Amino acid sequence: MLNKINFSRIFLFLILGLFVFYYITPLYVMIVTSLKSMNEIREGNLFSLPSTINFDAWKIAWGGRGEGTSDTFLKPYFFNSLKITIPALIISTLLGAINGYALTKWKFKGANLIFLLFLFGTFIPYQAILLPMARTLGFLGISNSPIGLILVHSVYGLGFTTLFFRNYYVSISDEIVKAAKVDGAGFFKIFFTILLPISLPILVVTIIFQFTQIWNDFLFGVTFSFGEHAPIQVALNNMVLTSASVKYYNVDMAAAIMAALPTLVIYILAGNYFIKGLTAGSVKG
Amino acid sequence: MEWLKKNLPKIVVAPSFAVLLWFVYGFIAWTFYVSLTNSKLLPNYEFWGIHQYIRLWQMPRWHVAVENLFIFTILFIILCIFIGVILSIFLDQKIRSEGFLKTIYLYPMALSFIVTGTAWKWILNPTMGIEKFVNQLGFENFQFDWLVTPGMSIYTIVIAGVWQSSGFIMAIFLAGLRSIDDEVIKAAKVDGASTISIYMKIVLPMMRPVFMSAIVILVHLSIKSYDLVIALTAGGPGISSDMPAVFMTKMAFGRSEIGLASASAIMMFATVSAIIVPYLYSELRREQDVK
Amino acid sequence: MKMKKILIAIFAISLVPNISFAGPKAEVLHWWTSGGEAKALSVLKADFADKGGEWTDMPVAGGGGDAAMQTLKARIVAGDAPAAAQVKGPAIQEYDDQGVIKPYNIDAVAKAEGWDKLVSKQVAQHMKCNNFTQYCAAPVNIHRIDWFWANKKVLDSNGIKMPTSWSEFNAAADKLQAAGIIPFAHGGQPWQDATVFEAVALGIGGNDFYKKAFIDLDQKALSGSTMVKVFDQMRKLKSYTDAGSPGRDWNVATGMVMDGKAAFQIMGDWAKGEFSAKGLKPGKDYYCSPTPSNKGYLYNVDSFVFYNVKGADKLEGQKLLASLIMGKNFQKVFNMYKGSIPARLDVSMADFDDCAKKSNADLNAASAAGGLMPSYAHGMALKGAQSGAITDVVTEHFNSNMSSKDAAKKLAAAVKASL
Amino acid sequence: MATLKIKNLEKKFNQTEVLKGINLEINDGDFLVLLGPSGCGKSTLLNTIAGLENSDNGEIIIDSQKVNDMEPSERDIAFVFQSYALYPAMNVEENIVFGLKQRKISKDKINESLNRIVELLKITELLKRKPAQLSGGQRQRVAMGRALVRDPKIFLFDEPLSNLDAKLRIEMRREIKKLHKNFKTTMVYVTHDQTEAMSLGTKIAIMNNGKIEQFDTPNNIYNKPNSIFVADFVGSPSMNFISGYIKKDENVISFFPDNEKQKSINLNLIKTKVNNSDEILLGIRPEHIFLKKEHAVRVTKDHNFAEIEVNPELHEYIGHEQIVTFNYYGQEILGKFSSSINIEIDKKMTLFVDLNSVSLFDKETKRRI
Repeated sequence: MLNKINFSRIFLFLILGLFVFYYITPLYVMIVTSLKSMNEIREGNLFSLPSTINFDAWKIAWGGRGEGTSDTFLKPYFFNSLKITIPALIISTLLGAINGYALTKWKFKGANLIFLLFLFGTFIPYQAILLPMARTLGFLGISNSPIGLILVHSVYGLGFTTLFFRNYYVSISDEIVKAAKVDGAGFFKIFFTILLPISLPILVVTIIFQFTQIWNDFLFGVTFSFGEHAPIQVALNNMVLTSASVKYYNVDMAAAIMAALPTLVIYILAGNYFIKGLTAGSVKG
Repeated sequence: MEWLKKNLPKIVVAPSFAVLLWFVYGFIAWTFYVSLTNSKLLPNYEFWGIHQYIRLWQMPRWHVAVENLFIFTILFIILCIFIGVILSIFLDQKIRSEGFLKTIYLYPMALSFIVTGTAWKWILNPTMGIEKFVNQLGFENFQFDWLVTPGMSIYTIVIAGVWQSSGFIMAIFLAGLRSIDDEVIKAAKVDGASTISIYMKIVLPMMRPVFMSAIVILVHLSIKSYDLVIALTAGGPGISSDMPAVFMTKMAFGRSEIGLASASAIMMFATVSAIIVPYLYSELRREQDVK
Repeated sequence: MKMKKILIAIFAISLVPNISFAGPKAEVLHWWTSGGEAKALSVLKADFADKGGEWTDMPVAGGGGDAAMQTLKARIVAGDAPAAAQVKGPAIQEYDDQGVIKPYNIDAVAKAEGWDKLVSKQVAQHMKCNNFTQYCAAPVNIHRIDWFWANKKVLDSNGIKMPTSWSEFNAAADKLQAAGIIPFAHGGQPWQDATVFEAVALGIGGNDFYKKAFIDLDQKALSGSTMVKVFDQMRKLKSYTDAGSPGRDWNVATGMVMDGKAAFQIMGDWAKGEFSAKGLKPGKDYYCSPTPSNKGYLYNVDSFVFYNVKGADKLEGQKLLASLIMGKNFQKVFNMYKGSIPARLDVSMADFDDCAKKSNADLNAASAAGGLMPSYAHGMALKGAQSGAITDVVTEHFNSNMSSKDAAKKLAAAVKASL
Repeated sequence: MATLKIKNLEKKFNQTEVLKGINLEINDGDFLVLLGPSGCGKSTLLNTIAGLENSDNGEIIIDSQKVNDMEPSERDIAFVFQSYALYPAMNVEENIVFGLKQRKISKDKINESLNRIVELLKITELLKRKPAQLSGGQRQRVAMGRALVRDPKIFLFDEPLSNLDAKLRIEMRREIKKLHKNFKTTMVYVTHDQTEAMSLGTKIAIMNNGKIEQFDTPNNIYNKPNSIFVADFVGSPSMNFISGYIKKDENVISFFPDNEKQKSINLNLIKTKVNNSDEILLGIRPEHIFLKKEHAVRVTKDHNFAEIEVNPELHEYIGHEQIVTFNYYGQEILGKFSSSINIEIDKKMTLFVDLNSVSLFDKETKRRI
């Protein structure tokens, strides 16, 4: 009996360990490659540790080689992404919160249909709206500007944020709102003094989700922004694709880690919280 | 004033709703209309019937893209769910280092597909990556060049995609497992069921809604998969790893075939709708039943 | 109060770009990002700056211009065209058809400077819009596409001469392969596959065949037995490439030839820029010779097209840019870096290298013999939809086990569907 | 303190009618209990009175003022919810004074009211706590405090005790009763618990399926139920219904239970408007069934009782009482007796039924005859 338990325990840890290997390998390879020199990369193998830790690739990925226009590096695009991500995140989260509140706590005729349309909107393939969006941005005169991308991300984030807040507010007793109505509080008063103070969990989930979505976006970035206005994922892709007679894998990897760093840090800091919130909906649903 | 007070909730939702109607449904309608025109570089609003759809389905490249989408979607779903289920069940066995393991299984989700593609492109690189590593280990004849082999490159996209998304599926299943009423499992234990049969016959069947959610999320991810293909293979070698999402942008912005591109986008939209609409419908029904 | 001040400030800032007219302005979209190209372009940038212009660079790397074209079209669809973009061939007229070039801002410059006399008629045709009556683009150069580039050391040590027929090439390649050298350096990207394909088609099929297949889009030529032979040769070439070829950039392939890892590459004469950037000399370190054909010459004229833009500063920028591009100095310096020959006829070839001189001589000979052909692979012969359809099949064949017969059949069908 | 009048109130949710013409009228100081099974519309009626839901038709009049179009906060009511609905982010004190603050009442007055309530409910030590730190009973108290502090015209309670355990429920019930006794405020109280209804209400409205079945004093509701529904809903164990028919010849009115042709119950002394061969249900409350004839003779007025022969089948011991199930010609009858009496199971016996307290119902209309 004891043996049997031990055996299955060992098997369990073997499988779990194997997957640790699968998930961690790419990150490990990225990190060690980014710290090696090109010579070491050519001569050594994928997994070998760098002989000396060398941050040159990081410096080049961040600030370039100083070769002028043919030089691509991430620094300006990193800030572009921040400029786009933060406002879009705030706008879509606030609107989503108030939508979720209005749709659950002030049920009016058609509220369910409206929610359904929001929900369905989150599933559409973006290819179906790419061309008219390009036309619209051009028409508004905000194509190829951070404002354009802020608009795009706010609009297409709205479905998700509304969904999150709606699901959260559905679980909060309607009676609280009724009590506040009897007490004489109005629509906004109830939202700001009663519901918002208890929305921290879902706020965190929404903010992390939106940040990750917007930061990691490539399709909108590559379609609606060009050259110096591009967000970081587009810049990373350009950098990796840029023709040079030598491929600098160490610089590519350093750049990739840089582009992933903000979301990675957020994930490590608040990941568990985030997963809890995110999975709650799909498990219940 | 009274009117305003009464309609305030509607007024507050109205801007978002208007934005939604315009930017989602209006745009889809626009795209649908353009798919019925002979638009080239710029939209042209002269009605042309379903010619673009006929052209689309006559294009070998579109067939490649659709076939790849099927291969990718099916493998992606099966692998993600398989890994998700296995890992979640194993993690559910009161593992002491659960928190640590979860963090590792889940971090790829925080990475963009571009980063994922960049990393895997390097690892799967046939001259410098895994192949070289294994060769150096002494297996000189080892070959692993899927990335550059037509017909195989689509599977590298599966590998990278599964790597990025399976952790999240694991998390969904784990949350599902934890939400199952303990008493059912206790009852089964009292009845003398083994751990394996408890999971196979009782727990997993109870997680049907979780499976449904996971499948919908994964289908949705796979149809949208554009970034990963671009970063990993760019649809190559040749067009062998093309996918509808890549096809659409190539046609729209590479070939000046806006009409054709719109037709392909509408095909994607129709595919997603065919899966999502029944799902949402059943979800909504259930929600009302619960009430 | 404070809020109000801030608002005013924001408003003022948003107005700034409209008030300030600094001088000629141009936003230029191009894909010349690699060493030789970037150096060549910087000549133009410097000239532009000297004349008080403000140059906004929009380099879009990747895919031999595919990515740049994609970006450009996305901008045009958004109604936000740049002042000038690196566009060539029938695409220029295609843009004109969509009404994004009118009113032909640079035609006045061209007329004043007498461009009709400065470039050949064939080149001039490519630059004109409005039914080939008004200049809307400025030519930069003439590239020859059908070049063989080879490592001299590798060839010499294996006793191989530059091939003058395809069978000679095949024999040489077999020998090299046996010696453990990659015979054919190739970057497996669709446009590179197409580049090789058209060189082979011109060589094996001949001038008339090329014209019928890639200019007239004749169904018989596209599906006929000659085309099958062309595909056969493509299959052979594929067998001469290495495993890492798919997805590789062209200059990486060129690097393989330079390093002696590989022997041959088929690539336009911009490849020379890579050789010279490393300080290598034609005839001494490497060979350049046309791919075997009967006095054929596949050309590609790089040009900048000038879109309809608003604002005096931008219009000035376009005019200045057009004038500079056609300037004698720029045409010479740029092309010496780039590897091509000037589009302008009155530039002395004396300072150019042997490859360029040969290109220039061949150009005249081919022109006389009726072998001067626009490159389909580089968008000089066909509109995007048709050239794209051809490339789809070519690249699919090259990267699979498809038989040559099937490929020819598919080619004809794809072209038909794209019309 | 106010009167409340409801005239012909109707409400629909989508297609389903939830309130089908409700009419009610209570006086100042009345304690109205809305009693009924879940889904009968009692909570909807309460919400409509509060203005939390709109009616489609009819009038709600508080103190001779029609309030249909007024906001909840303008109706001068207070509402105590089933889940207490305390604001989670606020502490007890903030919860209690929130409504007063909304009404822009001066700080001094707010403090005065707060102190009064805090003393009354003895919750001084809870003031700085958040709702999550309170026990169920404490939350209930705070919820009451939040309602009381406003000193409204009408108090509305929506099953305020249903989330408490049995002991606490009885305690709080008495406190509410005391509050009503002291303040004499008009109250409307929704519950599905008949004991609560009986003990608290001065008036009870029994609701079923969107309609009021009976609106009366607790006494009448219990003793003179209008319908089978009311009779069945009130009382524990509920009233026995014996199915049978009337035989009326000459001056004798007899009730024959189903399956029995010989032995009948004489209903002569009850003045009823029954006709020959009417199909009826004879309703008897379990406590109106006696084991001994002397007992029946002593208790029933005019010796108006009937003897029935039954077979005891089951007895349930519930402490001070026992409930015995008898078989009466194939129909079940429950009787409630002191637990000190010994009844032998499966031994035929005679029971004595107080006919003054029986109710007759028309089988067809289910109404009282």
